Amino acid sequence: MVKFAHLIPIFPFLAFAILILFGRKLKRSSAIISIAASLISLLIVILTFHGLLKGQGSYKLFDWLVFNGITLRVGVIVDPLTCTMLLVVATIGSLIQVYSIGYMSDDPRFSRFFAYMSLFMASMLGLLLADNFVTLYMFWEGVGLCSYLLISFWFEKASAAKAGMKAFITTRIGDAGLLLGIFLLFFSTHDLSFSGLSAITGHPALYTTAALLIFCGAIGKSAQFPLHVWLPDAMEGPTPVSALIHAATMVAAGVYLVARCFALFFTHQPALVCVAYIGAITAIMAASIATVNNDIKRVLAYSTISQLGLMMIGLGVGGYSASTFHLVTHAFFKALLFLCAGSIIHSVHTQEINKMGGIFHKMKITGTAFIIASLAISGVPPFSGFWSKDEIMTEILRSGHPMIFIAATITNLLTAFYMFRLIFLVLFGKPRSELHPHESPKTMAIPLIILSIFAIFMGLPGSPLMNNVFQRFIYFGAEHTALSSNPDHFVMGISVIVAFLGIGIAYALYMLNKEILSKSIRNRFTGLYDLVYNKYYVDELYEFLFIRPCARLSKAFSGFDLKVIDGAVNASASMVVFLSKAKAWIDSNIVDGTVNMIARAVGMLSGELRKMQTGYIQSYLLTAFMGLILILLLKIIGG
Amino acid sequence: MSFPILTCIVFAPLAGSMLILFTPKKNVNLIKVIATLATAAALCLSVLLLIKFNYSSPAMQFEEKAAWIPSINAWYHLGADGISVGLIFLTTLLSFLACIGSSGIKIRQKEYFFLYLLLSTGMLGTFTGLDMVLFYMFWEIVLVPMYFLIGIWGGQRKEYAAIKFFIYTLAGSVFMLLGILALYFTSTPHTFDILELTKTGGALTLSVQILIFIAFYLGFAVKVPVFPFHTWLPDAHVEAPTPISVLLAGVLLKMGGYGFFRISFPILKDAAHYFILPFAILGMINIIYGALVAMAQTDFKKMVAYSSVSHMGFVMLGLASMTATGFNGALLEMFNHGIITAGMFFLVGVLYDRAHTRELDKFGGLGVKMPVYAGMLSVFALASLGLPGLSGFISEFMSLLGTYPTFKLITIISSLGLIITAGYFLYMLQRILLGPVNEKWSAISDINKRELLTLIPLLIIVVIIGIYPLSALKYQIAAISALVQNLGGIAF
Amino acid sequence: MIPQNHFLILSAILFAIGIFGVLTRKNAIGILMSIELILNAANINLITFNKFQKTPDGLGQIFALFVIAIAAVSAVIGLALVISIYRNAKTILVTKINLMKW
Amino acid sequence: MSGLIHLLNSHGLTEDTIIKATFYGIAGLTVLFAFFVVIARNIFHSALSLAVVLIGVACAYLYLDTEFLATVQVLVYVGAIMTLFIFTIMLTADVHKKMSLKINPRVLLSAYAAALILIILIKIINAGPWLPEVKDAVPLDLAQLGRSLMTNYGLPFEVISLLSLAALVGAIVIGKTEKK
Repeated sequence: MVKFAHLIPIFPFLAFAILILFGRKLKRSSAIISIAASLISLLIVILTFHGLLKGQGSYKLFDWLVFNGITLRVGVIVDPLTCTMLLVVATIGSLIQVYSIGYMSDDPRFSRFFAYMSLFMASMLGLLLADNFVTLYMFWEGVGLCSYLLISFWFEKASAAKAGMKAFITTRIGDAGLLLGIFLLFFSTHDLSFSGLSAITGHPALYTTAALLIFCGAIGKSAQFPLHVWLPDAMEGPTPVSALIHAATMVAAGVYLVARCFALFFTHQPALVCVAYIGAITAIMAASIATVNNDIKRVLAYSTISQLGLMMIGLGVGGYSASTFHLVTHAFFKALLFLCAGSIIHSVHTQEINKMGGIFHKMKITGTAFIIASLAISGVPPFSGFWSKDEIMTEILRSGHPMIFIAATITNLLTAFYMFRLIFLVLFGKPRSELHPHESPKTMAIPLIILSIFAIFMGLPGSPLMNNVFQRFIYFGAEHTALSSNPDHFVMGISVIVAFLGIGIAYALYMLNKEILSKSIRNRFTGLYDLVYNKYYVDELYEFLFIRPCARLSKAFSGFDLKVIDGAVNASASMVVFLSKAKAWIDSNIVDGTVNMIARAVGMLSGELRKMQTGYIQSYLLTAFMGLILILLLKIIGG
Repeated sequence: MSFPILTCIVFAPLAGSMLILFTPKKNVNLIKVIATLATAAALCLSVLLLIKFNYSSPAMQFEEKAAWIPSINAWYHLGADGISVGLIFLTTLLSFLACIGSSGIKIRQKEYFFLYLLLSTGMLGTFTGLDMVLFYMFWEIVLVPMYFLIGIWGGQRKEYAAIKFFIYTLAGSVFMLLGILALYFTSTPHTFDILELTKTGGALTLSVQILIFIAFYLGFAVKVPVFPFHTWLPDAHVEAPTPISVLLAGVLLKMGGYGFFRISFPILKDAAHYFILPFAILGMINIIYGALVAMAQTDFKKMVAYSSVSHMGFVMLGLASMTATGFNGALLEMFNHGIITAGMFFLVGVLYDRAHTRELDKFGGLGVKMPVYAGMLSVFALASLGLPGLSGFISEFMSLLGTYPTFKLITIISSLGLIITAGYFLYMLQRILLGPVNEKWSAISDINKRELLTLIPLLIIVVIIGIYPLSALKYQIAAISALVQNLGGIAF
Repeated sequence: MIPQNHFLILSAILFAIGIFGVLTRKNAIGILMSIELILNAANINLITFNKFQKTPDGLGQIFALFVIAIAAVSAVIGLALVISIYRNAKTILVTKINLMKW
Repeated sequence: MSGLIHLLNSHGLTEDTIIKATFYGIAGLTVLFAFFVVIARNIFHSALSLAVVLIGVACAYLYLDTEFLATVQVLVYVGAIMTLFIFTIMLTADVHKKMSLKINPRVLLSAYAAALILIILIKIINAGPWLPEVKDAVPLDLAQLGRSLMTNYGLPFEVISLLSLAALVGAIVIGKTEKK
């Protein structure tokens, strides 16, 4: 049944075409078309999954490009990694589209939104199925295009348009790196398909740079350290967009790319280590910023960046199956988080968490879903997040990178802290401004429920309870026999302690003292500690060791992040604009100038010559005569 | 060939122009009908040409040879091979679409359409002519009508632009004439025929070849606009009426590139090898310089003009690679750029007809008022910034890929150009379509049927080549590999 | 006898005066007269060479005859022109006649 | 003529010096009047002085033993051409208006040029090693002149006649007043 795999991206693409051409007329039913298309592709994915279990593999389709001697046969790749990713993308995609019926119901360009959503589904599925770099790059940019279109969907808002452009250009910078990596690979191996990657041998320096360049593409797309500035701004788009694109699928494409080329990375250790360290830096930085941020969607955005950092760490330390497992679980509970945030924003119409509070008892379903998802992401045992994070932590420990292990633990702690900070500030406590939350309509509630079920049980396949069937399904190189031995209780213990510690701190800070209502968290943050300090002498050491440096660190980081990197980006933009203005000036003055100057010179010269023509015949005769004399003189002198 | 298809293609527009001369000036519709019929005839014939063209053989096909000026051994020799068949189709298609597009011309239609058809004959002749004298004659024929078309129906500074265009190109073609004569006298049986010269061209000493190459280079470089000679392009574009700037950008720029493919590279092999580094550097400058200056422009049409300079930089880059991929990329880039820029200029024309201004900052939020126009503009803008899945990406990708092994650093810098291109196109899109609606244009009407008719065929071609590039590549692969073998370049 | 050089000097002087006349006279007729002067200077030369040098069957004289004929013709045409200019432009001062000047 | 010569001889002047004296006198006169042609303020005076110059030249021809030419000169030049000149002067220039000859830079320059030419010519004349003078050149008699004119130089003769006819017709056409 694998033979129909190439149909998967075609159905959403058809839906896109229909919606674009006849969007206006369809109005409400456009949602049905796009959801139907994604459901059909989900069905085909399940069939291909079934086919894969029976052992069918990837296959070639047709010649696409010919380079005189090297014909690039385009094909479809069907292997455990792609199928799981297909499953994740298809299910989350369909659920979010159902959700966005409710969310986008009052939007004038309803059909245009679903058109872009199905285009995104098509390119994302296409990206996963591509079996060579060129088609992957094509869908890669297609996905970038859709994120641009959807971020700046409400393009009346100037900030949305700017954010969209920023996203496209920053990812485009990463893509330029990817393109160069593809050139380097093609130049040395004359073969662009992924299957050829494992056969690469010889001159390691060249292939390490190729791997790093490809990772550069991943950095751009998955918003890792240097190129992560666009993701928080991408929250300008509608929340289902953030949920689907900027939480579950597209940002994971970077991790998928690194996983897909893992053969290349694995044989060149320096590239892998670099991946790990970049992941670590991103994780720590993003998590610390999240603790301070006051916009619910930006907190989730930073948390996505830090979780992606975690996945990169997993890949970096060689935990191929661990990071893919975390990728899958993260996709589910992060999408759930965003959708809950969406329904909260939909009902209270604000994103500032300081204005929220005490929403739980009015929005029961969203509340519980939000709590489940937070438990999952913080790594509390029964939930999926715990198992996948635990896998990564074991991999880190096994690979022997103490520094990274500490960073990962701190990240997990911070994750737990800011997630529950959100819960306590948003759901519980007293409402801080006059808002009248109401439960979201059914179309938004049902996807929440389904996703929370996933969030709870998605962890099991990878856990020892079902003897790591996930790891056996997706593995790299030799099957991980070591895994089946007793699970590493030490690591499990640490992650549980860390999770509860985070929750405790959040609880201590936000639930116990009731007066922290009006002022914003940041400036009161320090004031709060004096208050807490008086009550818990025990906390003094703890606060000194951890909270204040962390607050300062996060303030420094967010400051750094805003001024330096954003500043650099804007500075380069204005420098480029200045450069181009200078060039335009040069162009019009120097190059054009010389041409006009020559014309003026000729005009001036002829002006002078004109005076010779006095109009008197005699003066002409005279000049002629002088010429005669001159010749005679020359003749005589010349002898 | 029993039926002289090439002569018919070349001289169909000319026949139309003769007919127009006889029609009275008053009934403008008859003139328009004749013009459209003439260009349509040329288009159908060129489609027939594409169908009957067997793309496996690199040799010249549909050859037609007749004695023309026996005394100097100049023959009336037409032919089409992999290199020129695509460009012939491009010319006929754009002439047909621009002819429909030029129904907006209000004054002196009779002269307009007469000159227009003369222009398209000149262009077709240049791509099919295989005899130097014939090639040069058609090359000059193109100049005169273009000068008048810009000079009479142009914008404010039309005279300045027309004169500048005319003198720039004429100066270039004078050097080209020197080159042609040099070739004529150095070839043993004193021939003008390009095919013979390709065989005997290699025999010349390197220094002679270099001189002739430079002479030809000056002629073609002005047309391609390579960096120092490009200042005529923005003025000519800004002042030319829309359908004319479509032809100007769509076809005239390709004549320069075609010249390199047909004359400079095959005949003067050693000189070509000698000059690949300057070619690559100039190509790179073109890309980066064009992109940067385009970003600074506030006039929509000037921006698109500079973007043409930047895209033609890829053609130069592809030529410098001396590899089959690079050549294929360069040739396909010429075809794709022709289609995409033609579309862009039509869109500029649509906006100009409604708003009578081309200042980008004056627009804003048109996405709401003109949804179909917004869709079209975004597709063409994305195609020209090289979004994969549309035709712009394929040719740029192949040019860069072809040049990578020989000039690593230059390719890297040129691929940075991709980012700047993305930058200024999106910045343009943002200024026109996105952001708050500028109330000045609240009553603006969306794109109408006729304008849409000119854009749909271009859109279809852009998407087809983007998704399945082999459809366009298969025509030129045989001819390009023959050229590369001939040049002794790297085959991959 | 009078040596040949003296005749030549006489013609040279006449020639120089003729040139000066052509270059400075404002009146068209003045110029024509100076031209006659120059032609006569040339004639003197012809005749002196005819006498002092060995010239086959009086070639110098014949030539001088022709020169006189030509001079007559040129004078006729010149004066006719001057009259028509006078009729149109009411002046024959060369400085005023500059219709042809660009 | 011979009586006059005897008279002069008696005063110790040999025939030769007399001829020389008269020649130089006449040459001086011609040069003087030539100057006068050029710088006369009244065009009529310059016309008359031109007549005198022409007669002077005719005498010079006599000294060169070409009587026929002298007579032709006097007849054609002085008779025909001078009368033409005077007619045109009468027709066009109003004789009484004194024409000012102001010394402007151009006049000076042309004077300088003429003087320069004179010096150069004289230098050439004196420097030139002319062919040996033929002392006893037999003066060409008229019949022989006529015969050579008709035979060897028939063609130029015909051309000249044609030319003068054309000039005749041309002058009439130019001179004709258009019928308004």
